[in-house]
Amino acid sequence: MSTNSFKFAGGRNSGAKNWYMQRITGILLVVVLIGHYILMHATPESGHTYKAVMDRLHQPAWKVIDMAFVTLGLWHGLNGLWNVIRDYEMKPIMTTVLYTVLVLIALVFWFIGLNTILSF
Amino acid sequence: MSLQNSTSKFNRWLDVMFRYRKHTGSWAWILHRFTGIGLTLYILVHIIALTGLLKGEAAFNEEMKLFSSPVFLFAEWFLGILVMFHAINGIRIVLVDLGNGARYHKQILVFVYILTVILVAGMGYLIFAHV
Amino acid sequence: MIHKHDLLIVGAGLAGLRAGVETSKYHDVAILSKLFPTRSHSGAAQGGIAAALGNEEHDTVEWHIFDSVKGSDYLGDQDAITMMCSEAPDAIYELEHMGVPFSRTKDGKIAQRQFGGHTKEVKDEQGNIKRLPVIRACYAADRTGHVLLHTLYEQCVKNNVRFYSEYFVLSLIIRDGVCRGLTAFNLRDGQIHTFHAKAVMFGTGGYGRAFRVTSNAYANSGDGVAIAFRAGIPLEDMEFVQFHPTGLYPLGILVTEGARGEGGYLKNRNGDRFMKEYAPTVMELAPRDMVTRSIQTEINEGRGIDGKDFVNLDLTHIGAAKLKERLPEITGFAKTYAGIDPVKQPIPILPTAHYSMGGIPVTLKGEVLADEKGNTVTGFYAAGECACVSVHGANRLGTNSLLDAVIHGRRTGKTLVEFLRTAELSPMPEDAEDNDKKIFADLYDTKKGENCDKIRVRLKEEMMNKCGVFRNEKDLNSMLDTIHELKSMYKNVAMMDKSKVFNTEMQEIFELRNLLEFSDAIVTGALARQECRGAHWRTDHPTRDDVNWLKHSIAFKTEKGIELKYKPVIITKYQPQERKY
Amino acid sequence: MKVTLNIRRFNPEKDEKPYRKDYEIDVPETFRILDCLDKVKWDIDGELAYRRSCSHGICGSDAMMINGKNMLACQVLVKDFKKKYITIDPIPSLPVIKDLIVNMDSFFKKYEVVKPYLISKEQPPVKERLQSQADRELIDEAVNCILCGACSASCPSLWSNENYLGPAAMLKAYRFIFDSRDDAADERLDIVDTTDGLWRCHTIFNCVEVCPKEINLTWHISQMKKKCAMREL
Ligand SMILES: Cc1cc2nc3c(=O)[nH]c(=O)nc-3n(C[C@H](O)[C@H](O)[C@H](O)COP(=O)(O)OP(=O)(O)OC[C@H]3O[C@@H](n4cnc5c(N)ncnc54)[C@H](O)[C@@H]3O)c2cc1C
Ligand code: HEM
Ligand code: SF4
Ligand code: F3S
Ligand code: FES
Repeated sequence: MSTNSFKFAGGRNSGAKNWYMQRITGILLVVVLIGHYILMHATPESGHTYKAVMDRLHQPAWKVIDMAFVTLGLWHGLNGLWNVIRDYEMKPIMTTVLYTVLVLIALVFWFIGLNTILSF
Repeated sequence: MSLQNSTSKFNRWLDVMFRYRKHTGSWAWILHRFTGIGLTLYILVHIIALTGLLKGEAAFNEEMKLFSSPVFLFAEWFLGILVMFHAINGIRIVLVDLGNGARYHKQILVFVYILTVILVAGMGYLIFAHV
Repeated sequence: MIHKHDLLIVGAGLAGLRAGVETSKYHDVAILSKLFPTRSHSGAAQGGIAAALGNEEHDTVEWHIFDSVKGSDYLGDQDAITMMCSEAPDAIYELEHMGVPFSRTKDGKIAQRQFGGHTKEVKDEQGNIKRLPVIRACYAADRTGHVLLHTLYEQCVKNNVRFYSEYFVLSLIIRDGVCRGLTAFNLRDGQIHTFHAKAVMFGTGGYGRAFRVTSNAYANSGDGVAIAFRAGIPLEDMEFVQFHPTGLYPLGILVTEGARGEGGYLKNRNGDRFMKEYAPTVMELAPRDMVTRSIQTEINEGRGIDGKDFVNLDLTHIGAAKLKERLPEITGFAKTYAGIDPVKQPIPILPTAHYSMGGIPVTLKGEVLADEKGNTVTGFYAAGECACVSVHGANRLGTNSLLDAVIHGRRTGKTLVEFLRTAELSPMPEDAEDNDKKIFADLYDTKKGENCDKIRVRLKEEMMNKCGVFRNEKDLNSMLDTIHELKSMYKNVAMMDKSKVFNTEMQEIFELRNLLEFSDAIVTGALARQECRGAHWRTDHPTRDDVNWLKHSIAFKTEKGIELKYKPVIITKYQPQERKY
Repeated sequence: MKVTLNIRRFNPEKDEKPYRKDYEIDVPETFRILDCLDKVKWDIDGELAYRRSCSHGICGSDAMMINGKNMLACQVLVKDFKKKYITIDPIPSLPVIKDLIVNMDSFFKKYEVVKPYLISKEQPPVKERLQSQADRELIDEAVNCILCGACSASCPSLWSNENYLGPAAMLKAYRFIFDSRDDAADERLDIVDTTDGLWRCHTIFNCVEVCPKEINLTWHISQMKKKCAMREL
C-alpha cells in the first residue's frame, strides 16, 4: 500500500525573523533599487562612464547609499534563495551545505562590493 | 503504482506543476520567484563587473562601451521588467500580510501589473530616448 | 484478521462519537465507520439542537417535554422524553465546554432560535392559555451539526480513540443472547476482519436513502438497523419515516427549518401563505408532519408553482444581512443547486425523506431489547438515529434528534463504562466469518446477473410513491409485492468490479441488501397500522385511533417473513389529546 | 446534454501506470459532476472508484481535480462548464489508492499535529462560558472547514515539500489560537512557527481559489504569521 512519509520535525524553529527581515529589506530596497535603476539610465552617461560613477563615489552620502544597496541586496537576495531552497525536501546535510555556500557567497560578495566602493 | 506514487519526488512535482491550473496567485508567485532568483544572480554579476572600476578609467570605459551597445541597453531594459515587477509585487506581498490585505490580493495584483507596465514603458523611454 | 478491543462503536456520527468521548477515558475503545468520522451525516444537520436554556426568552424544561410528547403524536414514551429534555441543558453546556463554537447572543450566551413545534404557554387577555412559538434551538449559524460533529471528533482525537475508518460492518455476532463482536470489510484491502469485544454499540444513523427524494447522504442506508434485524434483533416503529417539508427542488437537499424559524413564508402558486388554512396559530412553525402534508396537499391539488410539484419558501423579506449571518449555508445551496439568490427570489421546495423515528429498540440506558417484553441482549447497545428509545414517537420535532443522539450517546456511554468494568470477553465462535466469506465468494464468482442500480432505483422510486407522505392499503400491498420481487432479483445481483481494493460497487451491493431488508419492515408496519399518527398518514383511515393503535409496533424477522408484535406506550403525565396548532 | 468525462483511472491490482479514459454520457444540465460519475459507474463501468456521501458539499468526501482545479464533485453542475469535455483526476500530491481515491492519512496526521481540540486550563462554569459576538466572529470562517483537503492538495509549497503542514492544518490551528476560550495559543504557535509550518506559505492563494466553503485561508495564515513575528521582537 502507498506510503505517507509525513514527519513533523516539531520544536519551535521559527522562520519569523527571516520572514520579517525579508520584508524590511525588501521595502528598503524599493527606494534604493528603483532609485538606482532610474538614476543609472537617467542620462546615457550616468551609469556607463567612469567619470560619472567617480563623481558620485567621491561623495560620502552616495558611498553610504551604495554600501546599503550592496548589503540589503545581498541579504535579501540570498535570504530569498535560502527560502526557495527550504521549499524543497532534502537531507539535513544537504541543507547545511547549501546554507554554508549561501553564507560564503554573501560574505565574499559583500567584501568585494564594499572593497570597490571604499577604494575611492 | 501510479505516477503519484512511484516516480521520483521531483517528477511528481513537475507533473503536478504542469497539470494544475494556474490561478492569478500562482502566476504572481512564479513570476516573483523567477524575478527574485534572476535579480540575485544579476546582483552577483553586477558586483563583479564593478570591480572593473579598480582597474582604472580606460579599462572601465572600454568595458562600458560594450554595455552601452543597443543589445545591452535592451538587456538592461529587460532587467527593468524584473526589477519593477519584483519590487511592486514585493510591496503587494507585504500588503497581503497587513490588515485585511489577503482579502484584496487580486485587486492589488491588477494594480501591480498595470504599474509594472507603466514603469517599464517609462524606463524604455528613458533608456532609448538618448540612443 | 482478528482485532480485540473492550468496546466497539460502529458509527462515528454524533451518537457514536459522544459515546466514544464518554468511554475512552476508561476503556480501550475502537470506533468503526464506513466513512471517515467527520464525513458522517450528522455534519449535515443545519438548524439547531433543542434545550430549554432560556437564553433568549423565558423557557422551561416542562414545556419542552410537553412539546415533544405532543409532537410525537403521543406515541413517544414519556419517561424517555422527560429524561431527555431534563438532561438537555447540561448536555449542551458540556458540549460548549468541549469547544463547540455556538453562535452567541449579545451578552455572550449560546444563541437560540425558533423551531417548528416548540412552544411556550402564554395567557391572552381573557386568561386563556395559548401556545406560541418559543426560542429554544441552540445553533451555530446553519451549521450546527457540522460544528458538533467536528468538536466531538476533536475530543476523540484528544482521548486517542482508535479509529477504523472506511471499514464496512457486515454482520453482528450474537450467540446465546450474548453479543461477541462483529465482522467488517476493510474497503482499503477488501478483506474481512473480525472484531472481538466485550460490547458493541451501534450509532449507524438513519435510512432515508430508501426514498427517491431525500435529504440523506448516500451512506444513510440503514445498515445498522438491517444488520441487527438479520441478527435476530426486532425493530420498533419502523413505519414512521419523517418527510421534511422543505427539500430543495428537485434533489431534496435540505433547507433547514431554521429558515422558517427566522421568519420564512411558504407560498403556493397564488402567492398565498397557505399554512393559515392548516395551522392558524403557529403557521409555518407547525410540526414537520403537518407542514409536509400541507405542502403535499397543495401540490396534489394543483397549487404548486406553475402546477409543478413544488411550492415556494420565501425569504426575500428577511434581508441580505440576516441571511448572510444566520443562513449562509442554505443561501449557498440555493445558489449552487437551483441557481437562485434567496435574497431576491423565493426558494423552490418539496417534501423530502429525512428522518427515521423507528429503529433498534433500546432501554433508557441504551441496552438493546430482544423482544417486546423488555428482555435485553447482553453486550449490545445502540443510540442515535438507528435506535428507537422512543423519544420521537410518531413524529420528531426539529432539533430533537441531535439532542437524542448526544443525550443517548452520553447515557449509553455511561452504561458501557459500568458494564465494561465487570464484563468478560465471551469466546468468539469459529464460524464467525463463514457466512460473509461465502457471500464474498459468490459475488466474485457471479459473471452475469441483475444490475444493482436498477433494483435500487426501482425501490426508491416506488417507496417514494407508495410509502411516502400519504399511504393507503392498495399502494402498500403493491409495494410489498415489489419488495419481494426485488429481493428475489437481488439474489442474482452481479458485481462488475472484481477488484479487492476500494471495491465501492461491492459496498453498494451490501447497502442495497440492507435497504431491501428494512424497507420490508417499514411497509409491513405501515400496512398494519390502520390509522393516522404523526408522520404515518393513511388516506384510507384518516383519523388517529388511540383505542386500537396507541402502541409501539415491534417487527421480528422470522422464517415466514416479518411478524409484528406490539408493546404499550409509556404515558406518565400527558394524556393523549387532539393535536392542533 | 452530451458530456464527455475524461477520467484518470488506476487500479493497483491491474495497472502498472495510470491511464486516461473518455466516457460519453447524456445527462440533464442540472446534473452535478458527482451525478455524472454515478452514471458512469452505474451504467458503464462499475469499477470506477471515488468517495462521496452527503452529495451537497458538507461532508468533504469528494474533493477531486476537475479541469485542473480541485473542487467538490457534488458542488459543480454540468451547466457550469462551457466546454463539455471535462477532465477528472484525483487531487494531486497525495498517493492514489484507486482511481479518484487518494490516501489522506498524511493530511489527517497533520491535522492531529496542531492539537485540534480546545485546551482550557480553567474549570468551566456550571453554565456555558461566555464569548462575545466579536470574539465568535474571529473564528466564524475557520470553523466552517469540512476537511476536504482541496486546499492543501492545491498548494505548490506542499507539492514540493510533503512535510509542510499545509493550509488546512494551519487553519485548524488558527481556529483554536483565536478562540477566546482556549488557553493553549502559545503551544500551538510553537507548532506552526516552524520551518514546515507558517513560513512555507508564500501567499500563493491556490488554497483560497479552491476552498468549497470559501474560506480565505491565506488571511488566517497571515494573522498567525503576524502573531509569531511579534513574538520574536
Ligand atoms: C440534512 C439533515 C439535516 C438535519 N438537521 C437537523 C437539525 O437541525 N436538528 C436536529 O436535531 N437534527 C437534524 N437532523 C437529524 C440528525 O442530523 C440525525 O438524526 C443525527 O445526526 C443522527 O446521528 P447519528 O450519530 O445517529 O448518525 P450519523 O451521523 O448518520 O452517523 C452514522 C455513522 O454510522 C456509520 N455507519 C453506517 N453504516 C455503517 C456500516 N455498515 N459500517 C460501518 N459504519 C457505518 C457511518 O459511517 C457514520 O459514521 C438532520 C438530518 C439531516 C439528514
Ligand atoms: C525592490 C524591492 C524589493 C522588494 C519590495 C522585494 C520584496 C520581496 C519579498 C516580500 C519577498 C518574499 C516573498 C515570499 O516570502 O514569498 C521577496 C523574495 C525574494 N526576493 Fe525580493 N524584493 C525586492 C528586491 C529584490 C532584489 C533586488 C533581489 C535580488 C537581489 C530580490 C530577490 C529575491 C529573492 C531571490 C526572493 C525569494 C523568492 C521567493 O521566495 O519566491 N528581491 N522579495
Ligand atoms: S479549508 Fe476549505 S478546502 Fe481546505 S480542507 Fe477546509 S473546507 Fe476543504
Ligand atoms: S496555496 Fe499554499 S502557499 Fe499559502 S496561500 Fe495557500 S497555503
Ligand atoms: S459528497 Fe459530501 S462533500 Fe461532496
